[in-house]
Amino acid sequence: MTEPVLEIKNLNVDYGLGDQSVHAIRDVSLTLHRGEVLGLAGESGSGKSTLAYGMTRLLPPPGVITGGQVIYTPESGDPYDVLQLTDRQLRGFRWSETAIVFQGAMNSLNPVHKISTQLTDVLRAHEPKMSESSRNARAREMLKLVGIAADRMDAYPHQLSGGMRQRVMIGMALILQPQVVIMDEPTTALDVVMQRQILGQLIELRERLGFSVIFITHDLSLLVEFSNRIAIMYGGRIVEEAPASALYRDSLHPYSQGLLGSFPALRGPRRELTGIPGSPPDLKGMPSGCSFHPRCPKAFDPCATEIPVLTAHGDRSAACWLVER
Amino acid sequence: MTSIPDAKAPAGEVVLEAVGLTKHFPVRRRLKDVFSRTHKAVHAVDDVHLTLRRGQVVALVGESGSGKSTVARLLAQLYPRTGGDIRLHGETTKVTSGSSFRRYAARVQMIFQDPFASLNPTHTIRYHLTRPLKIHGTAGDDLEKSLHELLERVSLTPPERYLDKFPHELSGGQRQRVAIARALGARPEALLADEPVSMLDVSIRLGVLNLLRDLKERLDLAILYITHDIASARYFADETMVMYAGRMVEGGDSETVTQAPAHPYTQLLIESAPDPDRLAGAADVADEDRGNGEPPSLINPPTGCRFHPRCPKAMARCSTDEPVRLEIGDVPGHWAACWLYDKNEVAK
Amino acid sequence: MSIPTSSIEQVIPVQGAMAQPAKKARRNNFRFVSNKKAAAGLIILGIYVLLAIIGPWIAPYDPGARGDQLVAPPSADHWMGTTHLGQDVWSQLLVGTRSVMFVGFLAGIVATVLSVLVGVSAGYIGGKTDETLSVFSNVFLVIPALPLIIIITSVLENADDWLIAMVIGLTSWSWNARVLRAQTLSLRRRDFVEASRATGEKTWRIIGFELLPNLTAVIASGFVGTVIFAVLSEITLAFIGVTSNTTWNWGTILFWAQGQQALAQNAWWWFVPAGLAIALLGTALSLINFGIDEFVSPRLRSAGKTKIKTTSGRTVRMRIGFTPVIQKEASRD
Amino acid sequence: ACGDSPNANKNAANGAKTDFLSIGMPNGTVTENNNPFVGTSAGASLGYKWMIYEPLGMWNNVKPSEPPAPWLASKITWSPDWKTVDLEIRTDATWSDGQKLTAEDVVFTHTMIKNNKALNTFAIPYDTITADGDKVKMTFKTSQFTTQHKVISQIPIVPKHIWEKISDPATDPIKEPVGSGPYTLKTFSQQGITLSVRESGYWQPAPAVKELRYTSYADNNAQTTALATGASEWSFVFIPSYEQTFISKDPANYKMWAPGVLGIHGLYINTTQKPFDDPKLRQAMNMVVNRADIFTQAEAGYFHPEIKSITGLPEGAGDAYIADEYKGKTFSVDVAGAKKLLTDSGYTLDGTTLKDKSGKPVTIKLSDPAPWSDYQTTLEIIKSNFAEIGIAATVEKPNQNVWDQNVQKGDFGAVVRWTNGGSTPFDIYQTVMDGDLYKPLGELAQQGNFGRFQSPEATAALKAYSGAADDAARATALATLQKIFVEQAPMLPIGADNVGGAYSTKNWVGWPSDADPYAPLQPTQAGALAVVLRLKPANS
Amino acid sequence: MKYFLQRLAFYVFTAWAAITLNFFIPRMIPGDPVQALITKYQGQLSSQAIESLYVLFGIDKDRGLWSEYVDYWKQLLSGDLGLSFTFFPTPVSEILSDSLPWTLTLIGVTTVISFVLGTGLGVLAGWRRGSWVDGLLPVTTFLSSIPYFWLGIIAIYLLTGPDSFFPSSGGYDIALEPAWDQWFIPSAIQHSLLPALTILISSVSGWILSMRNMMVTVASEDYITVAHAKGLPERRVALGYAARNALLPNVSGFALSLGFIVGGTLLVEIVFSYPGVGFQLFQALGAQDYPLMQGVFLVITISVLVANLLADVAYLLLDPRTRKEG
Ligand SMILES: Nc1ncnc2c1ncn2[C@@H]1O[C@H](COP(=O)(O)OP(=O)(O)OP(=O)(O)O)[C@@H](O)[C@H]1O
Ligand SMILES: Nc1ncnc2c1ncn2[C@@H]1O[C@H](COP(=O)(O)OP(=O)(O)OP(=O)(O)O)[C@@H](O)[C@H]1O
Ligand SMILES: [Mg+2]
Ligand SMILES: [Mg+2]
Repeated sequence: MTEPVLEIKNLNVDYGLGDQSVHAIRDVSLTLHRGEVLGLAGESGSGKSTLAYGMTRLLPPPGVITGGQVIYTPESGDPYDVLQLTDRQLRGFRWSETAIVFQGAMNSLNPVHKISTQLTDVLRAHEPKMSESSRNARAREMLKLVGIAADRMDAYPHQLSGGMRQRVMIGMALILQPQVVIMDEPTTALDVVMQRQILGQLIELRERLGFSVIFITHDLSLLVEFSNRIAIMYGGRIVEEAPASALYRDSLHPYSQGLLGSFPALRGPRRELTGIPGSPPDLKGMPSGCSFHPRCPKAFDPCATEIPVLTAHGDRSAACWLVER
Repeated sequence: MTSIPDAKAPAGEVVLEAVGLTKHFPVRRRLKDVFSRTHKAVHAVDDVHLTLRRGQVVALVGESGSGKSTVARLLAQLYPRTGGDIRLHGETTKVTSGSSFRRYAARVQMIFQDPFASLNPTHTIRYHLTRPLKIHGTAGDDLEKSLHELLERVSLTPPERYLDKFPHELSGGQRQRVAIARALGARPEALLADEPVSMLDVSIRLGVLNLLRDLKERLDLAILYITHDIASARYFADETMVMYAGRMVEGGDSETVTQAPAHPYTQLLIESAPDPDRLAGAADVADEDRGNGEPPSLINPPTGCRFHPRCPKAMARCSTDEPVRLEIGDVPGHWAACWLYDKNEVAK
Repeated sequence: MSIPTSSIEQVIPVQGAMAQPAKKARRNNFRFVSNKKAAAGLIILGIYVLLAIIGPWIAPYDPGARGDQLVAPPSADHWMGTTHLGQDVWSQLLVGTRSVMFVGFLAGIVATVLSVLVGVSAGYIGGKTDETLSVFSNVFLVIPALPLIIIITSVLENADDWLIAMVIGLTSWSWNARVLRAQTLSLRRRDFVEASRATGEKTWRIIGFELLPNLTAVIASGFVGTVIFAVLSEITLAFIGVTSNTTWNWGTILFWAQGQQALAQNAWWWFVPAGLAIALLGTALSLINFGIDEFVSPRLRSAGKTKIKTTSGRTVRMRIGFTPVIQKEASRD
Repeated sequence: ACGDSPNANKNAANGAKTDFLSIGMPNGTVTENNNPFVGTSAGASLGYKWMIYEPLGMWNNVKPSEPPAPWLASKITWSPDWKTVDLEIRTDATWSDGQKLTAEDVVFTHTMIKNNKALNTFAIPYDTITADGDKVKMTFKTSQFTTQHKVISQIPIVPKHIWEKISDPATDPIKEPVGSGPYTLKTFSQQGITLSVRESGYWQPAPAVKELRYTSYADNNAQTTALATGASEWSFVFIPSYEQTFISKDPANYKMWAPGVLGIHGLYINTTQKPFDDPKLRQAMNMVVNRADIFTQAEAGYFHPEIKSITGLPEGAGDAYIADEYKGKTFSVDVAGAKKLLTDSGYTLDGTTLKDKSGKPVTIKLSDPAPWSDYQTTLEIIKSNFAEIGIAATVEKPNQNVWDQNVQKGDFGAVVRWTNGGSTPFDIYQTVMDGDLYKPLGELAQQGNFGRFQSPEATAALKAYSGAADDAARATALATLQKIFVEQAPMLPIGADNVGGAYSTKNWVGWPSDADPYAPLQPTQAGALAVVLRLKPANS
Repeated sequence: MKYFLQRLAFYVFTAWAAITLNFFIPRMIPGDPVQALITKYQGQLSSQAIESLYVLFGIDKDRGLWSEYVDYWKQLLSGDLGLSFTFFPTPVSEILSDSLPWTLTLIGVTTVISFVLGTGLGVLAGWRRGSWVDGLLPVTTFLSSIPYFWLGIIAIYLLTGPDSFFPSSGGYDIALEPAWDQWFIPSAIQHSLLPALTILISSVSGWILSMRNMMVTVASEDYITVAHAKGLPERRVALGYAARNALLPNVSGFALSLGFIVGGTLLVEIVFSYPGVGFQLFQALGAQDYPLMQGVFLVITISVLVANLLADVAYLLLDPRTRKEG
């Protein structure tokens, strides 16, 4: 495995403080290696987005990071904790080291500015010495990279289709050649056809440019196909982490198994769909012990009382008492 | 050249039938259009044939904007149709409002995509369920009993726990169950489910789909299941129809359509679906040329086959002649609207 | 008169912030009252309403009765001093409350009913009806209301409170109608309306039972806005002497005070209280509207909290784009 | 407006010589119109037309019985029947464009008015107008005894050589007025008009005030403020508590003088309404009206000088006309007397309610437009006065048009309103009692007799007065009128019109006063010219 | 463009409606201008003048409504608004052209300042919640609830006086003549300060509030988070992204509240005796001067319409989405 580029250590995120607060991310540790695609899956509300925003300090109020470290190792230079950066440093860090592609491209683009403006904006902020013409040239280059004709430079977001907008966002994310690209459900709003096109393009670009990707979705089958490693989240914790193929073939955590069993497969023999009984937990009234135990078909004694810790088993790890056995 | 107007009827009585159903939404005329004669329209649905049978699920699959919801709303008679026919038990029906509409609604009910939006936030579950019961004839002492029955039927037990709650107090899956219960309250014969699970979480989708299947079996309902997830159609529907840009392009037994797609569009759709068995990185983006395929404009739809601008196998005639339904040899009832399967072409 | 602030904000919920709130509407019913601003506004308004009812009975003097002390400053006998005729200003204020509240509320009701009729039917029925009604209300919207009201009232023979309230109500519904139309349009597209139609509900029932309950906040906010406008208009009309009403209201007090150049005589007690009474009433109504706005738009509500205290007593300021980081002494497990 | 700052002499108060006088009126905005015959012109509404154009004779409203002093006419002789007047026009007057003023100009002016109904605002029944050298002879169809001051002193004389070229003298704005007066128009703006003194050619010694600055203030408040700050040195405006809001700001210099004239304000009672058709009731009402209260509380202690004489004639101006019978008889509040009078004539006082002969409670509606706050206050006072004899009054404030209409139609209970004014008591009594002006209820009585008072005796006496050939006949007619007015009380007189003003002696002295009432002190009166000519710098 | 044409058609229609309304209003008013003039002078003008005034004003009561309406349009189209009665025989158009610039400048400048200032403060308040601007909110709410005229009168009482910098009334120093010179302009500005200030005080809070609320709403949009994620300077995010978008609904709000503003300034003009159209309307009302009344109402309405049109154009320019083809 290559060296880590981003290490999340014991990250905790709350929404609000005091009695009303919700503990959305609980002690999450996760390592992203250089050049890999790390998938992050889980049901709605499991904290995937919160984690993604949290590590870049982009959580909207009343989100508060209540502990942990996010160690970033630049391509050359010493590692540093992103959470300790001053505002100024943080602004410099953003986009040039880590870029984010959000779920809704329509909402991610400012409706009143041309896409060229929004592309060159970044360059103006991060590379102030760059000349106007070279900024434009670079923006045009990025558009070409994601397969959009340069003559769409002066279009406004509403003049582009959903797929094109999403591609503009990807192009924008890569414009500063960041080390890490975080993608929060970048394709859920799109058609399967479009989804495949865009993801295919992204993977190809990753191979060319060598950045790492954190890929968030709740579509596990998509992740299995596109990522190197997968982390499964449940109730604000990582419950399992493993290489994609290993997870697909033989997941350790019952939750992962349930998730995999919820997807009807298009190809191959018709499998029995198991699904997961019950409904996702409420963060305000988290069950004691393993938060999955009320829904877990394999729950047993310790599950209800003791919180399982994520422990490594070779190149994979899981937080489940079953596995501890 | 064999053209079959209808798939061969499998077992089950026909409940609802769409024949050549067409819907064009007029485009708002602009000032400069005042002098031109042409009336522009969105060709949302064109010449759709569909048969719902008792105890069967028909899936309608297609990308966003292909006209799936419009078909459902037309069938529910929420929109007046531009052309074609809707037959309920073989009888042509055209209702817009009043008691005839209510009689129709008692037999054909619809479930909406978004369980968050389809329940009125200001009313309790009790109100939501009482209304169809009252409108469609259950009143008096039976009411409470019927309410309980409804909730039990959708597995919201015990009913008392749910009756006086407001929609926001329920989870997504529970809400969709309430929506289903409301539709059942009218004791319909046909249920039109417009993407009933696409807004739900993966882990609870299955529950709702299983419920629908269960209802189909127990109440002998005819169900139209609209989805953009072709994989779920394979698992859930007996028959699958694929729509593209307002037209049906392929139909047949679900397993056949998903495993041996005939129409290039269906093939593309299935190829694009995530496949965990493909390995990471190995995902090759084979058909770059297919890449920029954007769905066509429905105001000026492409001539001939509407898919031809994106079709890798397009032939000259595809851009001029509108394809008709052609039977595919493999399985009975499997058809595609594609010139590739015209005997003359095959012969070539 | 001032721009009814609330009416400008009404634009906001239309932008779609409405989508969420409705979801939570019920749960927060009590939250509305527990909203500090709304509660303060309601309390003040309650006092005014009370005074409107009992004012004439508890007034120590007949507001028109002449007394011996002319233009006397506040004293034990006359809490707010007297006028040039020795009338008791405090009594005038008390008695005047009723007329102000009456006109404000009646005009508010008239305008609200009209705006609901026009706005909701335009939004729901659509088509030609919508276009006609929209143009109609837009015309009313663009024609400046106050000059129009002034001109119309000056035409009227004997404008009593009823008539004034009607004139104000009939000329000031258009803004709310517009807002309601936009809201109705967005609601109409929501599935629950379609769903109830599919269930077989009648049109009037859909409007009355499906749409209106979801519009209550907007209607209430429009009502409050119109009340503010009506109160200010009524007072303005009385002040500039356009209306001929014989009943006392705060505008009448100001009219007399101004006619007698109260301030030039340093008789501030004659001029100031009525103005403050208006301002306070306006503030109360505005506060209620803030409450409604925050109730309707959860973003605004959470926007209230900008600083939070940690357990260790440190305050942390919320900032968009820079999530605060609080490193706990001992990390949790 | 280049060159020196127009403000240069603003600081004159600090010791330097002041050469201008600021005159203000609370008339709102004005438009550029200097036509002396149009009442709506700026010249008329602010009064500066009299500084530019002069009358034939100068009449002192404060002493109406005195004949007009010679002005452009050096001699004015009326025939005994008051149907002919012989004028001698002075020969030393010139127009401000240098041309001589002649008798032709006088004939031209009056002929123009005679031939132009729109200009004949006094409805003067001209017959012939001829000139003979410096002499002018005018004859009239009726006796001009009661209107002589209008002919002589209210009609400005305009230059023929300019006006004969004007196509419509009634609507021409006369942007560059040429007159015989001591001032010429210097600048005009919406808010302020400046007149500067003529370099030469004025037939009298040039006035000391070099410049007159007229300002039209938006309303009474603004005018009062201007007076208080000294921005305005002379004005005619209603100032509530003038002692406090005006005089006290500079007691040494700020003065107020408000002499009454022959024109009054009073409560017109609708004599067609029962039981107010009963003179006894009206008399009783007359006895309880507290005129002193009204004077101090409603009229700020000066604006409408209190009417003391029961004949309704103002103090000072009216003194000369009071019949012997009523000399010294003044109003006094007499509630007991009124009650007695009422009970004697068949009314009953039931607790606090007066019941008429048929046993119905007596109630009355008082009304006046809302914006007239002094009238409103008056009504409030009257209301409480009436309450003392058991009459329940309500005060209504219809808007002005409605009120106007109703008063003319006779659709009212009682209103405070004015009478016409003039050089004799005739105008007062005519407005109230003239049977010739009587109109049935519902028809518009535009000129007077709003209360529908019907007394053939009074009508005859009015005719006799205006047409009388000698003073004795006039005295008899007047005595009759006064008797009817007093005994029948068709209108309850309250206050007189005043032709006074507020002024400041800080820069200019020589104003008329009680001690020397040489002219009215109202800037819009023709007499204002006489005042300006008498002013002298204060520090000289 | 289509949008623009549509709006234009609407404005034409509204103008027609307003003008027609305008035509009918005075016809419902009882009484006549001659009597009103007599009444205005309360005895200073003898009632003998009535006859001559009728002749002078040329009042002719017996004409068909329709032919009057047609004539009215003919007159209007030739720019003739008739002659004022109070200022007879000055044409109404002349009075309006004298007073309109004052109103336009006072309302125009203060409205724009109020809008800009309020919007600016609103941006601050919405962006930096909890800053000092938030403290301003309750105060401005209270101030905006005060009737304009009351505030104006109190301001006159407290701030003007013999030695005060602020004049209590008028549009310029009365010793001056209107001209574009070094004395008149400063004087006009000096005279407009207090009226402007009261308008500002009572109207600014509306803008602050609506802008603040819009900012709060917009600040949670995804594109704002993206802008932050892009590491753009805060100013750029706040202004170029958040404020720019939050401004849009405010611009249309701005247009629509112009009518209210005009109503309000009318009173300020009355209180400060400002020589604008509002004051003229007030005078015309008192004097039954219906040609003038009609003229003023017409001018006010048309100006509001034009301002609305301008705001529409501004919206068109600011929001690319409305510029969509066709
Ligand atoms: N502003 C907020 N205030 C309180 N709780 C919040 C807030 N935002 C998110 N949460 C809670 O934090 C939890 C994690 O939310 P998050 O958005 O990270 O989930 P997610 O995994 O991204 O879900 P999805 O798949 O729906 O995007 C959820 O339970 C949510 O309810
Ligand atoms: N009321 C309407 N007026 C005009 N056009 C409409 C209307 N409703 C739908 N359309 C158009 O008809 C086409 C089909 O829409 P429809 O909603 O049926 O698609 P869909 O397949 O249900 O899409 P999705 O998967 O996004 O729900 C679309 O192009 C849409 O824009
Ligand atoms: Mg998420
Ligand atoms: Mg759909």
